[in-house]
Amino acid sequence: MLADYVPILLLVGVALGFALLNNALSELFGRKRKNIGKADAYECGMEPRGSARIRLSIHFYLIAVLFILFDVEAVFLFLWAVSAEALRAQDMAMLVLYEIGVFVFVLVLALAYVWRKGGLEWDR
Amino acid sequence: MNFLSLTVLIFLPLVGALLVAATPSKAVGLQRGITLLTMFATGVIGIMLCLDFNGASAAAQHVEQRPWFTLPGGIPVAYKLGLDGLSVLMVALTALLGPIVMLSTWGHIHERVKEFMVWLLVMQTGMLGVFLSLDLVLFYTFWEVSLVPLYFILGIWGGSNRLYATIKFFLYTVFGSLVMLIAVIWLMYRFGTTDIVQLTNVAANLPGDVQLWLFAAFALAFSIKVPLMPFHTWLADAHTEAPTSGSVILAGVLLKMGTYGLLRFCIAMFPAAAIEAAPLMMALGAIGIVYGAFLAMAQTDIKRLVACSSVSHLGYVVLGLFAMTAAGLRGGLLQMVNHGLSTGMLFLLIGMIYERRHTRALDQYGGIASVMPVYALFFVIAVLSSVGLPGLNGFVGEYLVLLGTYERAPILAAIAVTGVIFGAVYLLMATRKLLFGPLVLQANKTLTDLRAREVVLMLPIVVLMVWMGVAPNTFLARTEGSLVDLTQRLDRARAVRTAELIRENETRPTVADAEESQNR
Amino acid sequence: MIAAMIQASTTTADIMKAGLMEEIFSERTLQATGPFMALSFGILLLVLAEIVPGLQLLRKLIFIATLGVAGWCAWKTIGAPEAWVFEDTYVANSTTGWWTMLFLAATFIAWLFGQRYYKAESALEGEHDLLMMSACAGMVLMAGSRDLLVFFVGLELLSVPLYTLSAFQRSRRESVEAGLKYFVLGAFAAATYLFGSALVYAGTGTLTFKAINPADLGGPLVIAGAALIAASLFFKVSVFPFHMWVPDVYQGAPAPVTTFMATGTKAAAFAFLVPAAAALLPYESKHLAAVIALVTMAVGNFGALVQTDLKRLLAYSGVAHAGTLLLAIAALQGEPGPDAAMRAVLFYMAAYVFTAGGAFGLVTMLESQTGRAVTIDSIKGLAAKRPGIAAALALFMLSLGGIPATGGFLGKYLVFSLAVRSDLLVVALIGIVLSVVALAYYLRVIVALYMQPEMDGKPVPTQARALSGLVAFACAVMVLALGLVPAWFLDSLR
Amino acid sequence: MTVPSEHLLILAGILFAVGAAGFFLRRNVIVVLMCIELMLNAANLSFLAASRMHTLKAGALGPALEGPIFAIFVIVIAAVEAAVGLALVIALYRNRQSVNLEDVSDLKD
Repeated sequence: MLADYVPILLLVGVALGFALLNNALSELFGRKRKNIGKADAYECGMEPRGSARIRLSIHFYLIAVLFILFDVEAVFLFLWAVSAEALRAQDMAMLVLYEIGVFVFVLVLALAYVWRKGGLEWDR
Repeated sequence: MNFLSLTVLIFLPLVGALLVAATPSKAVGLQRGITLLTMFATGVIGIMLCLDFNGASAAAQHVEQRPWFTLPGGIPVAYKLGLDGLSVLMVALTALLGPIVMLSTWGHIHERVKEFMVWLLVMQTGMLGVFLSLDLVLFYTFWEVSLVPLYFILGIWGGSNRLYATIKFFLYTVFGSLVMLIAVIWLMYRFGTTDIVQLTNVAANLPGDVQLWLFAAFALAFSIKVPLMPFHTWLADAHTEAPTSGSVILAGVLLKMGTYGLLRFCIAMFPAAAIEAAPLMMALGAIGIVYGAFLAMAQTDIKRLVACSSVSHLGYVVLGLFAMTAAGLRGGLLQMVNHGLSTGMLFLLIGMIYERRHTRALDQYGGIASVMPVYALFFVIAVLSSVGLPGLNGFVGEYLVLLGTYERAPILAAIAVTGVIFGAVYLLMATRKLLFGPLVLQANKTLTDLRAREVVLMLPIVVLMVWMGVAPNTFLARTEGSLVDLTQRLDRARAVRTAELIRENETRPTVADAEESQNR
Repeated sequence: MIAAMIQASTTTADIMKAGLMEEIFSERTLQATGPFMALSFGILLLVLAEIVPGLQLLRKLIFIATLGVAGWCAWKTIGAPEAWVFEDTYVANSTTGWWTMLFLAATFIAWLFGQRYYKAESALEGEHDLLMMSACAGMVLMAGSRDLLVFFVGLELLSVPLYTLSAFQRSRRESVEAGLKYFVLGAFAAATYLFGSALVYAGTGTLTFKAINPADLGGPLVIAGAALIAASLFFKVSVFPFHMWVPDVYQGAPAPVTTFMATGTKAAAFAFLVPAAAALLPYESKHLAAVIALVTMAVGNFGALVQTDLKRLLAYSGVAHAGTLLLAIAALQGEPGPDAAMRAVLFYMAAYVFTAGGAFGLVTMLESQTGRAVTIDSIKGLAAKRPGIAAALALFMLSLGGIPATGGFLGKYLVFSLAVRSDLLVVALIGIVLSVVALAYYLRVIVALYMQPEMDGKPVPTQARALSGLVAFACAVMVLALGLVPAWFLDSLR
Repeated sequence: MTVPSEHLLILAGILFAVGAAGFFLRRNVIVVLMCIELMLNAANLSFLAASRMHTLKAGALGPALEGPIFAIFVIVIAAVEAAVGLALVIALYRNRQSVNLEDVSDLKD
């Protein structure tokens, strides 16, 4: 039973070993020249300026959260999608279409609400 | 509908309470007027109902029954009222004391009069309901509801230490009655009815140990209320802190609810268990008598003294009831009324003197008989009735109780007699300190004697005291039917019990049998 | 919309089922889901009211009308025969009808007391009403569900708005703290519930109570799952050891929300706890439940003894009441059976909703009038200035303490009679002793109201708010009605 | 090779335990929320595992779909809770400049 997992274990072992081995080898044989250019953070060639911890506008998070919400709601459409064929087989396609219609209508209403409340305006 | 009905009797005070509540809080006179009128009407109706009562029959009379609601499990709960030999005297007493208490409030209730009147009237409804309800749930409801008004009366118009006394009183009693509640529930679901009459008939057939448990549950609730010896501590506090009218209600009626419960439930419903427990209860009663007497002797506060004396007097009641002989039961019932009258009157008198001098310490008085002769007269009457002077009510009750006790347990009777003597001693000593001797204190020289109102409100009590002293049968006759019926039940239970004992003896192998088996 | 999802899910759940269309649009289904549908439409209308400028003015009207329609639908289910819909995942009968009525009442009470309560957030009252109504819809769904998934949807539909509502006063530190605490623990409870139901599903192969094969119940997966589900529900009804959040959240949350939580949430969770326990819990759990009930009562009562803040005191007393109700759950496994337990719990909660609702409501009013927390000290001598308020509060305290002639007494009576009948006599006795302890602190409140002089420098505004006073009066009437003439209610349950 | 469903259940249990442990041990609100998400996903995994188990069971008529459906609901709810939770965290940070649960202690006996 658990023996089935041995290949996975082997794979993990090989991967780890390979990575470690390469690092160790480069440590051993690689020649090391130290200078500032190597020491500081690498950012597409240009040297970084300013702190990495700048605060973003709250609207950024707001938009992000709204996106997640509406995005995830789409998952309910999958149920419909996967079973559309079978539903048509027993002529319930229309029924479920109505249901999805209701569902989408609710989402639209929610979107309208967000819009009305200015959740989508960027500069405010 | 019939105007002479128990429903009217019970709910008339409640209506009065609502009327009073509707009045503007400034109109003190109006409130007092309404209250007095209601109380008086209630009293009249109550007395008429009791006069109309036929004591020869054991059956409940003036019965009113309507379905109330049905509990899950299909158990009908009824609104059932009825008057019978066990309750008739109590109802009469309650109805009579109502207006008297009301009159007494003129002297000492001056602030928040409206609330007080409301609570007083609600109290009356609750107490009458307890004595008249023939349905277990209804009884329990009234039993608990009657706590609340007294809780407020003590807590608002009480003395300096009132909050402690109030909460102590409330928690003590509620604890008892909640334990009773469990027994009530058990009974209901065992027999599928809450009708007290039916339950009284069927519960007697329960096996002895079950009866004993139920008896214990009910007895706990009632002995806390009485209060019986180990539970008596709340009483003294409550009495000392309560306003006069509160004490009168407490001593006059509320404690009787306990003894009444002992009689109607513990004895009538579970006779076998009652016979089992009788020695214990009687012993507690006797101890209460003597212990209360000693407590009373130690008191310097006259009101506390009377409070302790009522512990002693209620000991007689319990003693008589649990003697469970014809004489004992009658004595017990009568003693309930006696205590209500005499102790109630004593509290009234103490209240009157307190209103004048604002102290209850005995050493603050002395010799006031010379300035307040009428007061002294009434006080002496009350004391004499309380110590059981022949010719007054106290004597009849105590005599019957002792007689009944003697048949069952001569020793306890002897102890109780010593209680009588002690009672005479401390009450008469108190009287002497209070009324007679030299009139030294300046404050006492200027005391004014009783006013007309105060005399009027005590006259009926005095009349009753004499009446019950010389012709107790007027009152005992009304209880006759029920008491005879009760004694028969008890005899039946005793017969069953002795039969069981005999059977046990037969089954137990004797020495001879053992030897035989060895020889074989 | 949730209903739409459920339909979607169930339709896909077993495609082989024919005639689904007829079933979904049948008279039965519409009647069964009526209250929930009405509330859902109400929610949509409220959203619409936020979008379309003019409709703002109609908001309160929409709210009341929706509650009214939902109540009417619920009323129609009360007399009607039991209706199981959506493959037995949702039921409508007299009991659920009454539960729905109760939730609507709780919502309405909290909403009325909430009027004119919010000052800084008055611009957001539309959202407030919206959230309250969705929470109410969630409760309705919870009460009717006989399926782990449907209940979960209802649970979240209730919880998520409540998280938001508890933190509604964004600028008040306490409010936000209460919201966060409630949210963190609530989310944890939800996760626990989910894992539990997953285990039950693994063990039985179904999420619907009716479809569970009793033979599967003994299995370790099912027992573990049932335990986890029970734990999460215990959190919702604030049973030991999941009660710590209650006092903090009740104290911190805006008073109207506290009113809502104290009455509605608990009721809804119990409405589902009874059938769930009947379906999942094994008989052996009886004594364990009884013990937990006792411990909860003890914790609640002794916790309340030392409180001075009235909200906290009521919160602890709510914990104690949850313990008492758990006695009914324990007795469920005994002789009386689930129906009797359901009736007792329903009656108890009915009395509790109006009692606690009224009490919290009055606290709400005093708080919003005086602008500071309501403590035992601050209500001293209230009887002299506001006799009506004081009388109502005293009545509610007596009812919470279970004094006869109030609904609280009859509820306690029913629960304890269940315990006695399913031979938990000792438990009942201990419970009795604990409820005496409870009386001690209820009396403290009455003492403060009637028997102690007003504290200096803490004036209580003398004029009551007409609306709040009216609602409090209505609650008091209901409490007395349930105590004195319960026939109409008890008979309709049979 | 096929992994037996029991193993998936065990894995889910471990994940749930890890999440719960983190919930009780960590003090940073964000981390706590992440732990809750972990627990939710553990529930999802066990739902799917269970549904697989019942589908592969002998004599099962059709696929057992309750599991996946429940999982989808859980995903949505997880998103909702994340949204509310983050909003609360922001509100918290606004009025006490900290997202550490130990600092959230105005309310206590």
